[in-house]
Amino acid sequence: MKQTTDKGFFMDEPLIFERSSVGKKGVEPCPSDVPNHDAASTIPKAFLRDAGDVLNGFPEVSELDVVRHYTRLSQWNFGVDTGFYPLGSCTMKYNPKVNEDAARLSGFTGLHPYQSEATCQGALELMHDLEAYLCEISGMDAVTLQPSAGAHGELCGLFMIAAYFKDKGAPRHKIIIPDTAHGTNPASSALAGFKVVPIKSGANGLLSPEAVKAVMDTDTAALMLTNPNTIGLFERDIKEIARIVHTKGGLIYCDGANMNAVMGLARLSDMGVDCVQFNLHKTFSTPHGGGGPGSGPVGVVKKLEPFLPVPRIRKKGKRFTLVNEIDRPKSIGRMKAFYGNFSIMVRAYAYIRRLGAEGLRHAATTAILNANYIREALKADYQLAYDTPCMHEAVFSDKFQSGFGVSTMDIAKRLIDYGFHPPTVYFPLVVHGAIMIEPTETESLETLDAFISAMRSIAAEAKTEPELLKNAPSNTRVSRVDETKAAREPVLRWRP
Amino acid sequence: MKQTTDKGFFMDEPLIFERSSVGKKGVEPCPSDVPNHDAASTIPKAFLRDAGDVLNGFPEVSELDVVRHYTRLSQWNFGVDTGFYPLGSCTMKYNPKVNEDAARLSGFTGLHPYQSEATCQGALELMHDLEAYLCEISGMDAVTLQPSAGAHGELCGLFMIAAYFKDKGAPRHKIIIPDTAHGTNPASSALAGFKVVPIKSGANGLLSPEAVKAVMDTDTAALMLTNPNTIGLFERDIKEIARIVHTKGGLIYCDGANMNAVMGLARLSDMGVDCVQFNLHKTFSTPHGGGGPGSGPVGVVKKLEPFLPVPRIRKKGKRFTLVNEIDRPKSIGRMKAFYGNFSIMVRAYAYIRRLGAEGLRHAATTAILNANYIREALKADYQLAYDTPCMHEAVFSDKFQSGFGVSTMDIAKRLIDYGFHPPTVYFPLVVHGAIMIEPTETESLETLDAFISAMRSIAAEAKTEPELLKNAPSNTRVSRVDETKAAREPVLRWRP
Amino acid sequence: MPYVSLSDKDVERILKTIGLDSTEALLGTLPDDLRIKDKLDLPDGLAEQELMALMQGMAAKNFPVGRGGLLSFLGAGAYNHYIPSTVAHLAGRSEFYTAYTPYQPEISQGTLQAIFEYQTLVCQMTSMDVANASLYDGASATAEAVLMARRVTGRGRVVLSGALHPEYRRTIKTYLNAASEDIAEALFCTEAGTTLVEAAQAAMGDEPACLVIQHPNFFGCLEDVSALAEAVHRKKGLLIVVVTEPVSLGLLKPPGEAGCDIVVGDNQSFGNALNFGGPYLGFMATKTEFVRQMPGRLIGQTVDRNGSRAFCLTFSTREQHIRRERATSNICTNHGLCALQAAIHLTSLGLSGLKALSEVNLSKAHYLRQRLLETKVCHAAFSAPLFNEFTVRLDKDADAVLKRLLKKGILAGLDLSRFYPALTNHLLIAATELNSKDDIDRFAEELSRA
Amino acid sequence: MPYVSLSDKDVERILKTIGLDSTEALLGTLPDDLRIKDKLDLPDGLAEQELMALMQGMAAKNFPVGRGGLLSFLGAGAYNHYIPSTVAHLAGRSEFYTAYTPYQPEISQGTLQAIFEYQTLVCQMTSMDVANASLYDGASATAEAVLMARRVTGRGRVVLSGALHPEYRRTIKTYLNAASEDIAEALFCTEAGTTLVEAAQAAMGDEPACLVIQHPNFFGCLEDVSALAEAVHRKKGLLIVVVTEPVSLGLLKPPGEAGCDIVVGDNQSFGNALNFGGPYLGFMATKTEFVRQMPGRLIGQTVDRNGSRAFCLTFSTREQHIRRERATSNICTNHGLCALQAAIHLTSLGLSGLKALSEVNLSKAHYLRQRLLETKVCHAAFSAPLFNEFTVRLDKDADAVLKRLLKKGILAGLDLSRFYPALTNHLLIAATELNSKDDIDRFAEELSRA
Ligand SMILES: Cc1ncc(COP(=O)(O)O)c(C=O)c1O
Ligand SMILES: Cc1ncc(COP(=O)(O)O)c(C=O)c1O
Repeated sequence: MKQTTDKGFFMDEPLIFERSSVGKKGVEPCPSDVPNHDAASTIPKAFLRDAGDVLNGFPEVSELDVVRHYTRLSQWNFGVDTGFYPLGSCTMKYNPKVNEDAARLSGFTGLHPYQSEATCQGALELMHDLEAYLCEISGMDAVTLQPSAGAHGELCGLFMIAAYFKDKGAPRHKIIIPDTAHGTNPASSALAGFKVVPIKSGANGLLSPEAVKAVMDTDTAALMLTNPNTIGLFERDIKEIARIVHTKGGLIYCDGANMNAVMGLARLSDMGVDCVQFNLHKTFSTPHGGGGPGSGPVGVVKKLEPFLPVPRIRKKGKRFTLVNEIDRPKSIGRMKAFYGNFSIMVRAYAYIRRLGAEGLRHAATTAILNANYIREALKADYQLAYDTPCMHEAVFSDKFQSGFGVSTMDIAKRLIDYGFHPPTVYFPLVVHGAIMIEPTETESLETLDAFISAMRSIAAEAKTEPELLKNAPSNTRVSRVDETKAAREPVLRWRP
Repeated sequence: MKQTTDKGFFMDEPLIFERSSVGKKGVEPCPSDVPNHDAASTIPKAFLRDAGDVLNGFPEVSELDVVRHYTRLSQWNFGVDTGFYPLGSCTMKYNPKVNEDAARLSGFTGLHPYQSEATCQGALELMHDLEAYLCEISGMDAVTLQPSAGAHGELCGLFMIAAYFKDKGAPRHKIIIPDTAHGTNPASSALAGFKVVPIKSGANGLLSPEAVKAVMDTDTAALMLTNPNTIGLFERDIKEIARIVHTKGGLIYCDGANMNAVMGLARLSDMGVDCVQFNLHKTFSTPHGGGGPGSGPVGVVKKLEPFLPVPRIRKKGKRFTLVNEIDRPKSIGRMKAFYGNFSIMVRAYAYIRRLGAEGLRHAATTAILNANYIREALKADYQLAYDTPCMHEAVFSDKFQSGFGVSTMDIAKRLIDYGFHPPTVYFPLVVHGAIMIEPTETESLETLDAFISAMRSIAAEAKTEPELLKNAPSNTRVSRVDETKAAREPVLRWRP
Repeated sequence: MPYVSLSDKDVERILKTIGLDSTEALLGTLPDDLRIKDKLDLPDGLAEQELMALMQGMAAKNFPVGRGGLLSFLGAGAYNHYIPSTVAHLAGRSEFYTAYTPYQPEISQGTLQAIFEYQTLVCQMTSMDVANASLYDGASATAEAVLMARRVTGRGRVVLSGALHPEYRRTIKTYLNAASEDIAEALFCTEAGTTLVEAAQAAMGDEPACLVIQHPNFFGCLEDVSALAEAVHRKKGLLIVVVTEPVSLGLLKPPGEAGCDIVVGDNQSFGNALNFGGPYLGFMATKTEFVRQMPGRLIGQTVDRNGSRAFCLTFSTREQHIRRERATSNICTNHGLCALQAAIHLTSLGLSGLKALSEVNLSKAHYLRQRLLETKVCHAAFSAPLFNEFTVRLDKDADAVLKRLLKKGILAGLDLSRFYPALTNHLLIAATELNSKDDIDRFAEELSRA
Repeated sequence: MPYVSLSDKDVERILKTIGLDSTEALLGTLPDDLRIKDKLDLPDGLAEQELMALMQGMAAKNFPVGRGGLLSFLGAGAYNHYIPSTVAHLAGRSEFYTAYTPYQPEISQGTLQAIFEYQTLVCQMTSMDVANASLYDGASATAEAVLMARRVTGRGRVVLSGALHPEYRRTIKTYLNAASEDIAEALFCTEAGTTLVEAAQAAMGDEPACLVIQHPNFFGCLEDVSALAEAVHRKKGLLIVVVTEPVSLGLLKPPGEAGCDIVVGDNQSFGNALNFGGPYLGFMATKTEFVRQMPGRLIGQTVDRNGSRAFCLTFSTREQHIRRERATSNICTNHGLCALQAAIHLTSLGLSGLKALSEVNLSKAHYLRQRLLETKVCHAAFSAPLFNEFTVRLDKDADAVLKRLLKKGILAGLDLSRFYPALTNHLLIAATELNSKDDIDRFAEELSRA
């Protein structure tokens, strides 16, 4: 079975503001059943909008206008439900529908964050148990669910690490980060007040104990690595590296974005990791929402536990309760208001309960299986970045193709013509024209085969018909988008 | 604003059976928590499937396979949410989302039809009140909600009419039906055991009292008409016609499919109608579901009331209860098991409550307004079937175009290229190459204008580039479909 | 006004185009004496928020089956099965549910392919050659099958098993009343609970159009389909098998392999909630030779102008819009979305899932039956084998028992005296995968106390 | 195993291709001493049906706000508004929610156009030049705004109004802790309930980076934004206005017209359910001149190769994936779907709907306040004008009153002593369009009895 795309028509659709017409009404709110309060009677005129103010062109459209607008827009989008989405590092696995149903239960959606604990025991229990599951999966001693995304989790972890050294009376100022790291790693480190010390990965794509040893010192708070790393390789020497860092009193922060490859197979605690964030919107199957919301819980070993953000959830007998800063004097405080992205936690909780230990292990194993299948099948046509079996993703370079004047971007765009979302491109930075393919465990062999066949065709086209690639995509609603113009002549909003 | 379509790609997708691969599993049911019962221990082997029976190629696919399959299929479809759907006689108005939410409340979906009355008072109240609203709207004395669709309602009404005459001891055998009638009218009449007596509408598209008088006799059970009729015209002489029929002891059946044009403006009872079916999936905004389910309640005047199907809902004090055949000896019995398409009733009920009397009237008025706008705007380019102001739909013929070798079908298919669902075509049969346009009240003026502009362009193309029409649609996933081959070489199922 | 997309300005522009100065003038086409002078007497319109509160209030007056609601052991033609989450998500895609019947195949390939697949799934489960797109429900589908059998055989006499769902029988009688009431009933064996072959034979007379049986029958008993097929075939009539619980088809020999000519029934069990009795999903499958006498929509495979595979409605010369009073049926709008939902449920289950589901239902019903019989408060009413439904005879007053159990939140079954006056204190009881062992044990315990 | 699409046969074929004979061999890349020898200690996996029952059970242990649940007058940064049905139906389209951040614009125009429109809606409501795609929530957005103000001004001192949401203040402190804790607090006037201009001025010192105020503030009081703007502008610092209840923007003068430099806040009120505190919708809008210091994703309009309008992520040189440790923020995944939901809610309301909603909220809160004050059990705590939230002082013990009202199913408000020890027996109380007159009257009655 070959995956192809067919011609089809998309409905054209203007901006909602261009659909607007004076006096049209949509879903009007419920009329008031209490006496009307005249704003001007209690609020100074200067605090109020001018009468007749039309909010700068705020839309006036009908309910059907709205429905058609967003229905049509949605059809211009490609999601996991549309097709294969091998976006490396993003773990675009199937987002189970049952999790969506669970998250929409009114017993969850209708909870106010400040309602009394007695009235939200189910929610607290769910959070408490989810923390416990993440501890079990990672081997960490404690978990906070507060951060909103992976980067937020990194920041939270780094704040704790800073606080830990400050608390010891010996603040440290540096974080070692390998050159393969995701951009959020150095950015989070800087935001947390650290100086970033870059370190090169070896020719085999791995971090060497020697390289770490060479830069590790007593002003270094932590080494921040990703395992499996962003090349899809397991850091074999992680235990030794951790020993080196620990010897100098430093800590190991692991970017847990790639946890999908190890859950149920290996525990971060055994590797010497002290702090890790989980990306629930990757490993634990919650959808990405076209750019969030995600959730980035952080796991820590015992010595970092006092620094976790507040509130903490405690089980006292059969009751669940929230512990605040008064009882947690070393806490870094808060990463945000309230308790984190609860509805994302519901989905992750549901996922873990559906799979159980065996299911998680099986998912990780299958993710590795699928990635190695792609790696093997494509290595004749695309240059492997590193010639070792991979974990959950396979990284290629554009070396075989660049000679034909064809770039990684061209390959990526051409894949769209074949009906596939492109892989992650140009990341990690250490690989020339990187093509990072993460198939995940939820894809069928038929899909993998169709993707492989498309990639092979594209490799052939690169030689014989490079124009096909350069003009790609050719069957989408818009052709290649001019991103330079967007930055040079910024239009960041509609204006009347 | 001009409505256009854009190029876009659809994902190709085989039959689900072609996606199947041995051993793949989808959503496995919940494992049993009771002792396994070996079928062969109580059921004769001859009653059981053979071991290893694979049900003739029954699919074996994963959950993600299923999700992608139907997601992709859906994208090949055009619905009201996609765009303008001026399918005459079908009243393709906006299907409010809130009605879908209401119909999905577990307090409705979870009711078993045989649970005791005390446990489903809300459902019975809703049905009781919906009957009352439909009575009020139509002026009928009683309504049954049992029939599943318009045609089912017609049949139910005709059964009652037959029973009525039988009960009087003077069975009648004929039904008069105008030539403009929908196909279900004669088909239902035949199914109910009647002989159909066709009658011609006049040159003005209307039924004349004289024509009715000429065929009406004492063996005629009823005249079955549609008002507004299928040409979109109001039968001005309906009162006189009813008088003629009633004088001979006959009844008036009104096909209520076009009720959208008169709700809140005129009552069928005042016109002399004795029996009418409502198409909740047209007038009362419930979605069509790509071919149902609908709901076809039937309203009757007092003399037909004893014949309504059972059960009937009665309010006794504050309780609602079901009355069965024992207490309704003249009932025709049942049109189906249970009580009708309840979840469709929920939607219609919600619609009526949302709009109220004023909203219904406003909807009808706006539907007429929109239809007349289209009628006026297109009459220079397409020949009006009848030159009188219309009600909710405007009917044109292909006379202006047929000279260019272009058919109504070509015009219809070309509209697809412009992003519109075609109108109803070749119905009513009395109009040559009929093009029947029903815009409904929910469309915006911008949409009507875009449609008008497309129709005008097509009229121009018909003269100058008829090939454009004949080759249309040109931008859909499949080009014009060979319906003749489908009938000549029938393939009605997939086979392994 | 809700759902109307014109502003006042738009209305003005339209009126100007038409050449009228008010909407009142527009309504001039309506004879004045027919106009409603005042407003309809209906409750005032509601804002969406108010409407939703109203609807939640109406729903809250009910006690639905399921978590937090009633524990149900009711079946009798409406089964409480778990619907996979995929069904609502996918059938809830608006391109599917806001479309009309797929008259324009070029922009309806989604519905068309899905229903073509559904037709195939029905054929696969029943082992028949061809299935239609859908009919309203099991009862009306059975009535249509009887009419079809009359057309095929050119005969009038119709024999209905007494163990066919009483509301199905009532529906058939209503449908036939207008034409010819040549209907006879074949008694069931009060010991076995199944249709008596001899009784059926006797009722058929010499020239039966068809014999209609239900399998599993209304009492939950499995019929000897082959034996009954032989009996009616000997007289050149057709055998119509009605399946109200199609989950059984994962386990039972398909009707097509047991000599059946037309299989009809209700596929509500797949993908369609209880919904207080509707919409459900009438289905019909038959042999190729009878297809032109079949009622309802049929989707066929064909090609487009480029030779690509495509689907469209076909055999419409059978239908009302072409054939008018000579059509095989008057059906137009059918139950397409219900069929889509069933298809999604079935494909989500897949081969192994369907079989497993069938087995779980069998096991649950047998466990339930055993537990109930152990209470000694009730006794097996019939001896025939069963699938997921069965009949018991109570020593006590059925009505009182049902009421007492309802107080405990249990819908204990259907009092059969409602339809069979002779079967006093008989309950028809079903179990599905949604009845847990704990639920069943609780039922048994409460019954023993009732 | 759930969600995995390979059959055993498929696994075999893959292994063969890779040249391995077992999946165990495949795991050889993992050092042996790091492998988990036995299974994780987690509950066993569940069938979908079991999972759904479990989740319903967990949900049923809560007492949510709404019909059949609790009657809530809680606000304090999380507001209970009616979400139009369009929101879930449209944002629930899987092409939206199963997509990643729109890195590939050619197949992400849906998300891109929708968020571009959302950015515009935020600008329109706030009267600012430019808004970003989203941030996590109001608190972290405020922290980001403070960091941004420091970058823009090159200064350190940050002054927070004491009437800024305490959890927002705590978040800012956490964010600044690592860098520099040069934070001061500006007291609020205990009589008016608003930020004291003089206190703010004093706290600023000579070179403030910014003054952060909330409007309406945490006590529900309206601040004199222009006066505070003037005060901070006089010292060449920036004014950051935090809006936690953006429904107020339908009625109140937009911050952009009152001299604000950066508006941040939470748009949860639009299209996002309470959800026990998240995900909510951090937003940020500012002036064109500051855009390059702004954190977060920005969607820009551009053209494709054929010159057609198209949208894409832009100004990414501000971001972590390009700029790494020199990025304006570390944010990557943001709250895109929440922004989509807000946009659908806002466009569904439209201009007249937003204004009407704002007015209804104002009226409800004033009616509620009047009814409560009439009970004489509580008194107005502050004199400043309010929008839909206000503070009262109880004559009785707040905790006891809250508990007694909870027994009646009423969440009466937030006990402010939780955050302000001095404000003993003060309750922060909100009303929205979801609190009916009857609800309000019942609250007042129960309060008078409590
Ligand atoms: C390796 C890695 N680390 C960190 C992140 C950041 O996670 P988030 O986008 O949830 O903030 C990502 C996500 O793209 C990632 O791939
Ligand atoms: C005028 C008219 N009458 C009757 C019907 C039949 O209604 P249904 O399709 O609901 O059976 C229709 C529907 O197409 C119609 O347009």
